[in-house]
Amino acid sequence: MSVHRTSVALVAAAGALLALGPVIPNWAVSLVNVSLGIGVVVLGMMVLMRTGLVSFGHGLYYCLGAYAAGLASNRFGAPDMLAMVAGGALAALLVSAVLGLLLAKYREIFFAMLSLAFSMILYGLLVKSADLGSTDGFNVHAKSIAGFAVEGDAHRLGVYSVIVITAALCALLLDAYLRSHRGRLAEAIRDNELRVEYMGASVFATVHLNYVISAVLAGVGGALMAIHIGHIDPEMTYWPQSGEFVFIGILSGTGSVFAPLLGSVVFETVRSYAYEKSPDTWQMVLGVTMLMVIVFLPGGLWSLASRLRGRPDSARTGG
Amino acid sequence: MIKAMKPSRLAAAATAIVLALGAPVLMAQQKTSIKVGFVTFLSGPAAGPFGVPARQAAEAIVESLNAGKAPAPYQIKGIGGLPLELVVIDEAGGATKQVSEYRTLVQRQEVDFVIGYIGSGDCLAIAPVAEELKKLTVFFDCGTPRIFEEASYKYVFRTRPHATMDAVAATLYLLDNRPAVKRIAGINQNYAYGQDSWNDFEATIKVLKPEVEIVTSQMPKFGAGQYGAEISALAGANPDVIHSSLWGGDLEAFMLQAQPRDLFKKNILVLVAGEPYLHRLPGKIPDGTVVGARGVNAVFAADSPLKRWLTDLYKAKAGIEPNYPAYSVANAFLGVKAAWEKAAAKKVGSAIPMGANKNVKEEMEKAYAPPTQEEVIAMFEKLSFDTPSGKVQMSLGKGHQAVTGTAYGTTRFENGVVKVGNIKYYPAERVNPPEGVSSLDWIKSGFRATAK
Amino acid sequence: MAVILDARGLEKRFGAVTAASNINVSVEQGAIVGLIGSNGAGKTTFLNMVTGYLRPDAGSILFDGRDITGQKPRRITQQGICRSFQIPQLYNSMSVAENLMVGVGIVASGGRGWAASNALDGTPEQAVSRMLEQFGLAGLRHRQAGLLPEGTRKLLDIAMAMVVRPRVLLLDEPTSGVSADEKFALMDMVMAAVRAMQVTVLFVEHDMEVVERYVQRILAFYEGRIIADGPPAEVLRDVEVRRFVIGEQDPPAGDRHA
Amino acid sequence: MSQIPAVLADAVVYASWLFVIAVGLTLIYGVMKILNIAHGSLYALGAYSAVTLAGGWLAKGYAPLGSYAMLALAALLVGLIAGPVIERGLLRFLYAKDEIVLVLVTYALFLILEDAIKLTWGVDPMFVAEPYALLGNFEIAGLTYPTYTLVLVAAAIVVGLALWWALGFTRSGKMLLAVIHDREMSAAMGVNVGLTYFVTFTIGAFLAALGGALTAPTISVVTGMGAEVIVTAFAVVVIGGLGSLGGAALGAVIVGLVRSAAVHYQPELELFSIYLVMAAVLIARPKGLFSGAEVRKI
Repeated sequence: MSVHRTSVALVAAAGALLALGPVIPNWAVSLVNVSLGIGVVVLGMMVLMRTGLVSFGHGLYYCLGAYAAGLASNRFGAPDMLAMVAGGALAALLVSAVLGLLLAKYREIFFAMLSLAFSMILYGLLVKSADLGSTDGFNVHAKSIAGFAVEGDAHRLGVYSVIVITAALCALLLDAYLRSHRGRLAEAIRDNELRVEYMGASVFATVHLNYVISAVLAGVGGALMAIHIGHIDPEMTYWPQSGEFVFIGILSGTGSVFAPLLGSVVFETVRSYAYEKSPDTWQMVLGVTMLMVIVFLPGGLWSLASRLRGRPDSARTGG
Repeated sequence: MIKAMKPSRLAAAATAIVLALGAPVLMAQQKTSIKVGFVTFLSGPAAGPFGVPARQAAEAIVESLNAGKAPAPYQIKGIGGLPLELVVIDEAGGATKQVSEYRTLVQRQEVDFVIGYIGSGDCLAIAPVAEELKKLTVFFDCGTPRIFEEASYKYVFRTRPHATMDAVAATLYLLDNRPAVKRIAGINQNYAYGQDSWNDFEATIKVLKPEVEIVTSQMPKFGAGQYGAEISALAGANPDVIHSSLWGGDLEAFMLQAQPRDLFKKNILVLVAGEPYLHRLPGKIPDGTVVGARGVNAVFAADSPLKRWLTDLYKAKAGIEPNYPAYSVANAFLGVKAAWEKAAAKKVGSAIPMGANKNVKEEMEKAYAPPTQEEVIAMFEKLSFDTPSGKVQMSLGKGHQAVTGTAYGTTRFENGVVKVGNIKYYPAERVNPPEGVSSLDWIKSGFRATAK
Repeated sequence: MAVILDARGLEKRFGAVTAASNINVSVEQGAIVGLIGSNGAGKTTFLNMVTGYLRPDAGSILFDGRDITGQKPRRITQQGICRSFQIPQLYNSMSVAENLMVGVGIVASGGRGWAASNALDGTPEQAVSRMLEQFGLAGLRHRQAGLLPEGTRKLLDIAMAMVVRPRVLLLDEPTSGVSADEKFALMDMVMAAVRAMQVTVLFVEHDMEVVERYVQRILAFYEGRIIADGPPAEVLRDVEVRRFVIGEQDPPAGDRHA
Repeated sequence: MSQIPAVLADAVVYASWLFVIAVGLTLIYGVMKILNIAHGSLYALGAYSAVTLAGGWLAKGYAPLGSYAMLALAALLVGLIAGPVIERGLLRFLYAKDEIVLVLVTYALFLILEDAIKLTWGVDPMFVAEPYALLGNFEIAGLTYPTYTLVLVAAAIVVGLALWWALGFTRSGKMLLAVIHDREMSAAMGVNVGLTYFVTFTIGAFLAALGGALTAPTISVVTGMGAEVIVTAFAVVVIGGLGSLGGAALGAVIVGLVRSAAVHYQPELELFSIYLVMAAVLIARPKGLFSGAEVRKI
C-alpha cells in the first residue's frame, strides 16, 4: 500500500539530504534550500489543484509568511528559525481563515482573479509602508535554531537542515491528509460538487479547509525563503511570482507530494541555467519549457514518473 | 648604482617596470585572467535607460583596459596586468532570484569579484550574502543610503554616492537660483527610490525654507504609462516647482504627455535624474528645467583625459555620449583597479630588497603574485581615486561608501539640442552626511548633525 | 406500516409555470413507488423538493416525523434520504471503487448530523466491496468511472446513492439512456440491493413496463398535480392517466452535459 | 476652482484607453474561454510596430497626418500576422486543455514574446510623439488637453459600437454568440467553431495591437510595458464580467472614475485603487457586473 511507501520514501530522502548537507558544494545547498522553500508553497498549490482550484494570488501567503518571519526576527526579537517559521504559518493561517470564508464560494477563473486582487492589494500596502522598506523590503537574519545560536558554517547547515526537515514534515502531513477520507474529498469536489453534497459532505467546509491548508503551506514556504535568502520584499506577492507557483504546480503534477518538491528542483535548475547561459533570452527559455511540458507532459513531470512505473497516471491539473 | 638606491625607491621603480611589462609572464603559472561577474538589468523597464548602457560601458571599458589603452594612472593592462573577462547576468526577477543568481555567480562561476546592481532592493539583499561568501562585491549604481547606514560590511563597496546627495543638491540649487519659490509639487514613482527621493527633497526644502507649501505629491505606480490625471492634478495645483525623480520610459511618457498640455508654462521642473534624457527628448524638455546627473557625470564632468577616454570608448560602442550609468560603471572598475594595483605595489614595496636573500626568484614570485582579496580590500577602504567624473573618495560606511561632489544645471534648447547652462558644483561634504549620521537625521538637523 | 415520508401541500412555481401545486404524498416504510408523467409534469420537481435541491414555495415535508422542509441536500442525506440522478453524477476521474469509497468515507468520518442508521458495519473497504458485489460492479472496481458505458454509469450512480445507507432512495429515471435489453437486468440488480437493505424507494420512470414490473404503487403527475395515486393496475387504467401520461410518451431525454 | 470637470475628463480619457486595451481580452475570453495573458505582448507589439512605422513615415518627411494611417496599419499588421500565427500555430492544438492550463499557455507565450520583442527592437525606450501634438489642444475647465485624446475616446466608442453591431446584427456575429453560449450545441448546429475561433483570436489580437498603436504616441514604448498593462486589463474585464462587451465598457468607466478621483483627491490610493474596486465588485457580484447566472440541469 502506498501509505507506507510515500512516508518511508520521504523520511529516507530527507535523511539522505541531511547526510549530504556537509559534503555537497555551497551552491547545491542553496539550490536545495530554494527548491524546497518554493516546493512547500507548491505543495499548497497542489492541495488547491486537487480541489480543482488554481490561485493567481498565492504570492499573498508566500509574502505574508516571509514578512511575518521577518518581523518576528527584526521587530519582535525572535530571530529564531523555528519561531520565524511558526510566525509565517500563523500569519497565513489567520488571514486565509478569514479570506477563505469568501473565496471558498468561488471557482475557476473567478477564484483565480479574486485571489489575484487580494495579493495585489497586499502588494500595494507593502509598497506604501516606508518603515518596511517599501519596494526595497528589508534584510532578515535568523540567529538561532530552537534557542541554539548558530553562526558561520553552523548557520549555513542549520538553515539547510531546518528547510529540509520542515519541507519533509509538511509533505508527510499533507500526504497523510490527502489519503484521509476528508482529503479524498478534494478530488471528489473537483469532479462533481453536486454529488459530494448529495453524499452528505459540505463542499464549502472542505474547500475552506483546503484553502487554509494551502495558505499555511505557502506561509511556511515564505518563511523558509526569508530565512534562506535573508531578504524579503513586496515582489513576493506580485503577480508573476504567483504565476510561477502555478507554473511549477502544473509542471510538477499533483500525483504525489513528491511531485511539487521535485518539480521545483527542476524548475530552479532550469531557471538558474537559463539566467547563466542566455542572460538575454532566459524568459524565452522558460516559456518554451513551459509549453513543452504542457504539450508533452499534460500530467506534469510526475506523470512521467508514474508512467515509468507503468501505473495509471493519476496526476491531473486543476479545474 | 642599484646599491645606492633606497629599497622603497627601488621597489617602486621595479613595480612600475615589472607590472607594466614583466608581471604577466611572471604570474603566468598562477593566474592568467580575472573573472568579473557583472549584474545589470537586461530586461524590463530599467534595461533601456540604465541596464544596457551599463553593460555596453562595462564591455567597452574591459576591452580598453585589457588593451592597456586607459590613460594614467590606469595604463597597466587589465588589472595588475591580468586581463579581465566578464560574466554578465540579468538583474531582472527580484531580490530573491538575484540572491540565488549571486550564489551561482560566486560559487559555480567562481568569479574573482562582482560588480553590479542597479536596484536598491537587490543591493540590500546581496550585501549580507557577499559577506557570507566573503566575495569582493562593488555596487555601481543603486542609490539607497540604507546599505551602509543600516549595517557595515567588509566585502561590499559602493563606488557611487548615495541618493540623498541628489535631493539635497537639487534643493540648494533651486533655492540659490529661485529663492522666491513657494508652492512645491512632486511626481515620483510609487516605489522605494521615488518615495525616498521625494521625502529627502521635501525634508530638505522644509529645513531650508520652512514657509514653502507642498501643494500636491503625485505617486503614480511604477510603469504606469498614462499620466493624464496626474498632469491635470499638477496643473490644477498650480505649483512654482515640480520635483520629479521619474526615469526611463516613465519620465519620457510623462514629458511627452505633459509638454503638449503646457504643464510647465508657469513653473520650474526639477528632474533629479534628468540628464540621460536631454539628448533623447530634444524640444520636449522646457527651457529652464533643473537637471542633475546623480553626480558630476556626463555634461557636468570637467574635461579630462579620463573623461575623453570614457566618451570615446562608449561612443565607439553605443554610438552616443555616455550617460551617468556609464560613468558609474567606470567608477566601479577603476576603483577596483586602483585598489588592486595599489595592493600589488605595496607587496612589492614591502618585499625585502633584492639580493638580500639568495633565492631572488622566489622573492620576486612572492612579491609579484597578485594580491589576495583581503589585501585589495585593505587598499580599497578609504581609497581616493580618479575617475572620468573627478575624484571619488571612499569615505563613508567605514571606507566602503563613496562620496563625490555633484552638480546641477539649467536646460536651454538651442538649435536642435538641449544645452545645460548655469552649472553649479556642490562639494562632497556639503551634500553628503558625515560618517555615522543617517541621511534623514542629517537633513532634519539642518545639515549640522555629526556622529556622536 | 409506519409512514416514513410525508409531503403536505407542496407548491412550486417558476415564474408563470406551476411545477407543483398542492402535492400530498405519504409513503410507508419499505414501499416501492413509481412516479410517472410526461416531461415537465412535476415528477423531478417533487424529487428535487424532497432532496432539498429546490425549496417549496409552500407546504411541508416530514421524514420519519421530522420536518425537513427546505433543508440542504447535505442535511437531508445525512438524515437518510438519498437520490440518484437522471444524468449520472459520478467522480469521472476516479475508479469505480473510489467513487463509492468517497461516500463510505464521508459516512465513516461521519460527525454530527448523521443518523445512526447510516452507521457502517465493518471497515470502509468491506462496505465498498459489499456494494460492488450487490451491484455486480466487482469486476470493474479499478476502471475509471469516466470511461464506463452509460448502463454501468447509471448503476454506479445508484450504488453511490445506496452507499451512504439511506432509508429512503429516490431514483430519477434509472433506465433512461439504458438499452432495452439492459434495463431489466439493471432494475433487478437495484431492486435486489434495495430489498436486501429494506430501503423505501420512489422512482421517476417513463417506461411503463419497468413501472408495472417493480412498483406496488404509482403516482401519476400532470401539470404539477397528482392526478392519480394507487396500485398500478388501477392507475394505469385511469382515463386521465391514459390520455395525459401514457397517450404521449416522450423520447428519453438526451444527455446534455456530463 | 472645482476639480470635478477635470476628474470627469481624465476619467473619460483613461476609461477609453482601458476599454481599447481590455475589449479584445474579453472578446477572446467570451468566445474561446481563454484568458489571454499574451494580450499584453500583442499590445506591446502593436506599440513597437506603430513607433517603427509612424517614425519611419515621419522620418521620410511624408505628410504628418499620414502617421495616423501608419498607427492603424501597425495594428492591422500585428493583428493579421501575430493573431493567425498564434492561433493556428499553437492554440488550436490545445483547446481541449483546461481553462487554467490555457492561461499558462498564454503566459508562456507572453514570456517568449517579451524576449522576441527585445531581440527585435532592443531595450532602448522608443517614441514617436508627433501624432500626439499634431492636432492641437482644447480646454476643459482651464485645463489643456491634446485633441489626440479625443481620437482615443472616439476609437474606444467606434470599436465598442462596431463590435456591438457585429455581434448583435450580423449573421457571423450571431454565430459567435451561439458559440459563446454553447460550444457543442453550435458545433452540432453546423457552426464552424474552428473558423470562429480563428477569426475571434485574430480580431482580439488586432484590438490588442490597436490599443498599443493608439497608446504609442502618448508614451515611450519600453520592454515590459505589456506586463504592466495586462493585469490592469484583467481587472477591467473581471469587474465588468468576463466575456461581456458591455461589461468591459462599464468596468473601464468605473476604473477610470475611481483612478481619476484617487489621483485628484487621494494620490496615496492610486496604487491599489483598481484592485480594491476589483475585489469589492467580485465580492458583491462573484462573476462580475454583467454575467448571466447559469442553471445546472440535474
